[in-house]
Amino acid sequence: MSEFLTQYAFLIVPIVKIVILVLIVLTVDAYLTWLERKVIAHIQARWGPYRVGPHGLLQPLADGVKFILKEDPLPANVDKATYFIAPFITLMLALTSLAVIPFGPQHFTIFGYETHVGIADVNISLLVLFAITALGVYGVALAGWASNNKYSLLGGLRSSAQMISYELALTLSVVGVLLIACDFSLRSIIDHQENGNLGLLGWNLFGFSKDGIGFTQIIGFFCFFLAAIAETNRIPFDLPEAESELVAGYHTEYASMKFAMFFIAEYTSMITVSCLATILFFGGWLSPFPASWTFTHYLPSLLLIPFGVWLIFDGIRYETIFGRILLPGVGAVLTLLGVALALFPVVNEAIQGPFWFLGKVFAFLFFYIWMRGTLPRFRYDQLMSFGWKLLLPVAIANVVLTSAYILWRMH
Amino acid sequence: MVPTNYYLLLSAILFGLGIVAFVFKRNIITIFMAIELMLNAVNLAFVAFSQALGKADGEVFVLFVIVVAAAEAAVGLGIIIVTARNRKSLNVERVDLLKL
Amino acid sequence: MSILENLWIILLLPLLGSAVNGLFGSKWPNKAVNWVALGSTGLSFVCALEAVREFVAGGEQAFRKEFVGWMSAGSDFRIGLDLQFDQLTVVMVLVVTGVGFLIHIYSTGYMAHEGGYYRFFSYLNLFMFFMLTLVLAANYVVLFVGWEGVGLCSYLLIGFYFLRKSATDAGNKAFIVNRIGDFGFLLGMFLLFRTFHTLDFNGIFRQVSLLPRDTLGQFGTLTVASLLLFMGATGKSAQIPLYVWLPDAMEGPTPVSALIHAATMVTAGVYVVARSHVLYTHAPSAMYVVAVIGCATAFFAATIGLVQSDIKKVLAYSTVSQLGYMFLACGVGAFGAGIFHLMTHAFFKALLFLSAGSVIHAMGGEQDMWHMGGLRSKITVTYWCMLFGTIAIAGFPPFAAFFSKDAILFSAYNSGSNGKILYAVGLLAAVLTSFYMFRLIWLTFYGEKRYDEHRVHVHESPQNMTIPLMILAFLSLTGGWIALPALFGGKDYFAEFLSPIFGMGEVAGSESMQSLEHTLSLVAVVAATAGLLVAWRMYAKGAGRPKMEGFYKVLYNKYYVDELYGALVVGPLVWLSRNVLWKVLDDGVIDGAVNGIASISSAVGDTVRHTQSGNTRSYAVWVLVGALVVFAIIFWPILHPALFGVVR
Amino acid sequence: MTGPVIIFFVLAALAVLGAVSLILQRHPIHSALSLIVVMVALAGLYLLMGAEFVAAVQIIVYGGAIMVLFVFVIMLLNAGEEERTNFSKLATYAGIPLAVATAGLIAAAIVRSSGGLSTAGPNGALTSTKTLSMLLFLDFVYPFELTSFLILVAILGAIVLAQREN
Repeated sequence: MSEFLTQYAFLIVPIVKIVILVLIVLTVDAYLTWLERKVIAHIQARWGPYRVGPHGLLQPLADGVKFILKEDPLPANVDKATYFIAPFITLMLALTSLAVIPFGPQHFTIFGYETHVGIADVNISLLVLFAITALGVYGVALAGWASNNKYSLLGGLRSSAQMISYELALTLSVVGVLLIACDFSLRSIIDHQENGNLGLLGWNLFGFSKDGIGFTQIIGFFCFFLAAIAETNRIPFDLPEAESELVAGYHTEYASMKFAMFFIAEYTSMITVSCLATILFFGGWLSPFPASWTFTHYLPSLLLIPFGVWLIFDGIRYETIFGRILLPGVGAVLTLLGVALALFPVVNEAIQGPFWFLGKVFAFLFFYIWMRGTLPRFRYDQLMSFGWKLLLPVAIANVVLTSAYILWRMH
Repeated sequence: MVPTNYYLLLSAILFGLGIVAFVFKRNIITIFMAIELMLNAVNLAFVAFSQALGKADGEVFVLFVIVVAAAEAAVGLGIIIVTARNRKSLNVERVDLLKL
Repeated sequence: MSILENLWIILLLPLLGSAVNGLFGSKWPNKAVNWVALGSTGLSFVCALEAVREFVAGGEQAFRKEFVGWMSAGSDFRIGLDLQFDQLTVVMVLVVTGVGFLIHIYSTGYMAHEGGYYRFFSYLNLFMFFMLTLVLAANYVVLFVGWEGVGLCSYLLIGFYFLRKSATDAGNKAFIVNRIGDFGFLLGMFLLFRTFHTLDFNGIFRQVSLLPRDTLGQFGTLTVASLLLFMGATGKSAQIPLYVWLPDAMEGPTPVSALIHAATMVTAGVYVVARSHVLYTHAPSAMYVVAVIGCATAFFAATIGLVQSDIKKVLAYSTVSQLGYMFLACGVGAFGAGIFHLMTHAFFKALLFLSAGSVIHAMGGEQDMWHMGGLRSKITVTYWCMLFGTIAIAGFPPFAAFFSKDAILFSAYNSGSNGKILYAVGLLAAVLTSFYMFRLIWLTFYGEKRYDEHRVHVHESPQNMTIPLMILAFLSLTGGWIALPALFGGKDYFAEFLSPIFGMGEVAGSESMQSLEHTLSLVAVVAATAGLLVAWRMYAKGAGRPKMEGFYKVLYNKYYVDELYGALVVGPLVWLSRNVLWKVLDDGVIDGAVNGIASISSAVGDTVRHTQSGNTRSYAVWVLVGALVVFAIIFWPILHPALFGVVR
Repeated sequence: MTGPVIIFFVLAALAVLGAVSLILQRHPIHSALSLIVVMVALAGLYLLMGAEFVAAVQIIVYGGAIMVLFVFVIMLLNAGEEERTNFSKLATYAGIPLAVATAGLIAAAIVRSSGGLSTAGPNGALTSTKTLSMLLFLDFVYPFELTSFLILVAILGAIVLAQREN
């Protein structure tokens, strides 16, 4: 048995990792929707989902069931093959892009197969990522075209134009980072940002570093983030699916599971982009504090325990019975987890990287939602001129500045 | 180890298919794609050679080819758009006057 | 710097003047044009004098220099801009520049009221340039350049009043007739080159002098070459049969007639014959032909001159006949005498023409002598100059022509078996000459007025016209005295001066010859007097215009030679050109070829155009074919075993 | 039959199929999709040979930009199925043989002339992006600059062509 495992570990382990990752990501997507609703609701002084489960925590579940159970009508004379392929392409690409993202620093060995946190560790992972993102257009464009509906077509056209336009800015904004890191591998980009006691100043965002070759990438970051939002068709760049103008844009004609695929893909790509931003500009899993401040390693516990405790006390006074049972339970689990971390340093050390990583990603996701709650939508021409006339030049300027500075430092 | 010849033969086949497409498609855009296909075949040969000879020059040439292809696509598609506007048809056999 | 070392200056000055006047003169006032024209000619005259001084100072060594290489082909064909300077050249250059300068001065007065003033002087200077090229040339090609150049200038100047059809016609006639002569000249040059592999004077003459002489009546290469050259000479110097252009050439302004058609250009033929005397002396038959033609022309032209009513025509025919004298001289081997007469003739004929010009100027453009008369009192200076010229040409001592003509006749008399005949004809011509010249005098200056006083206001010409006249009159009086001692047993300085070139003629200073010469000159004088008396008898008491009949009419119409040529040569030529060259050759062959090519290509295109269907897919296939061929060519070396393998 | 060879054949088959379907498909969009498949397959082959940067560029530029442009234009012009006209007799009859002949010629040339190459073929050694960039920016810098001019010209040309005259 074991030798079988050792023999085919190179096959088994990745598969297992993939399955796990996909499950996690899907769950996160689901609860991202919940979070989004909640946040926006509160921004708009509403309660948001409240009925299904305590604080509407089971709402995603209900949505999922609804998606599955809904009828899936096929519009008249659509281009069948394309119509079916499009959502798959979108979802597949969205998920694939996660494959190259490293979530933690650790390397560990299972059945003699040496692996790490994350699916694949390619040494051109950034390029791969961009490649996949580049292909992402087709899903949208084809969906829009295939479903034989003028609104969809317009949505498709818009999105393809938009994506091409912003891809340039996206790619160029990263060049600064590449110039500093001299490597396409995300992992080594992160490592390059580790500058011991400099802490968060060592991140590309601020661009301090031991060897002095580094330049603040704030400009690059903003270009990147804006372009990324456009790439993911999120507000304020969600013209492909502008309800007020195009019903629902390219996925007007899609229902139930196919629609869900687009939906999931969108949120997944949000996650991907957030991860990317984290890695490129915010030092990935690196702690913002100087390495010497070891006490900061207890931050997870310090967050978990109070939250857990609060959850317990808050949950006891919940309306429904179910709530009164569930919430304190969760609270207790979190509290115990925090305590455990505090007690077992090994686990604590192991958790540090993923903790910071996920923390930063969460922050970005929250920012996404926040923007959606805040900003109005661009007009199409504004969108284009913004992409071509502002983002692109600024990104180029960033490249020039960075390279000039680095040259100056090297000589 | 895959022998270089495999790659070269594949590129030859693709090139031939490209030619066939180039001659037999009537839609201007598709003909354009045929050209791209041929370019790709050539690129494959380039990379194969450069790998076989252990020199990276071939790959640099591939980059150049891609750049040129991009430029070509930009201009060509522009032309196609104009043609389609004026001729109301994408069929090359219907566009047989030496003026737009 | 010595002029001799830079002979080209003498050439260049007139060319410069011509260029300047021709390019900018149109905007300038006449004065400026005068300055340029006279300045350039005058300077070149001065340079010529200086060159002569150096030449004499240098012990009269013939100077020769190639200034710039021109063209070369094959092994031995090398032509450079070679100029030379020897005794013969001295005479010619002085005559050309000197007389030329005087005539320039004269022209400033004569042409003052004409249009195209700058054009006239530009042409005139250009002529000077070419004429000097001609006389300075050291090989036949450069000489030919000058030869053609003066032809061109003569054409331009004859047709100076190009609004008059007669003028342009005369110009064309001169040009075309000269072409015939030039054709012969060219052939002669080719033959010479083919024989001697050089066209350089010295080169040819050195080789020729080694060859044996042809005997009389034998036509060897030398003879043929000489005759061909002489054909050119007849053209340029208006000898039978090509003299017809010269009388018509009088259409040009009178100074032109004086300079080109009397003094300088027409003597070019004589110059060439004299220059190539080595050839001629080796070709007696050619010499004989020259002598005969010269003699014939002298007499023939004189007869025509007898009855002409146009004052310039008379002078024109007299020119022809005088040229005949010169050729006669050359023909009988007295080249020195020929050149001598050339010089004196240049003086008095220029004088006569200019005086005639002055008369015409006075008469307000009237040229018919029958409308003149009694001008003596009105234009005294002109009258005296004219009289000097007439006496000179008539050959009364001590005027110039007496000596030169005397020398010619003398050497003609002494030349071979037929010498007596030549002499007799020459003498007759002399009689006629003095007759028609004095006829001219009487008709013009004596008798009652035959013009309307109220229309024509007769007036003496301005100074800038009369002064050159006087100078020339002086020259035509004294021009011959250089040979004076020869008459009294002394030696002929002129002949001696030229002897390095021609060698002393057979004129030995023996007693018998001495006496013979005296008698002959006496006879000449008597003959001239006879002509004078006859003229006095007929015209002194002003006779009216005679009626046209019989021989008079024939003479008046110049023996109908022009009509003859018209019928024999021009007519057929025109017919041939129109009906064969134009209708058949041009329309049929040439145009046919062109149109044929056009139709062929259109037919080809008609068939080929089907490949250009405009169908992109077809084009694609063509591209494919091309690619296939290219691949085949590129891959052939590695492929053909493979293909054969497939085949096998 | 080692791993790489299997992968090669899979990808090669994919590429050829894509090319064939590019020819057979009647609708431009489908042809475009087939072509994308070919390109992705080729990218895979590049990776297999170890030319990872080229592979990435292949997908990013060809797949992500050029082909998107094609699809975009197809949508813009709303191109329908192509009509199979046969006005060109030449293409109809001479096309196939000539194409086959050309391909065959090249193939034959390759087969014959492979002596010079290492028959072992690409050893999958990675061409590091550094090497590539060194070549590109040192040895081939002038061609590189020229291409930039080319791009500029292309952009201008495209704009001039595509703008509606008014």
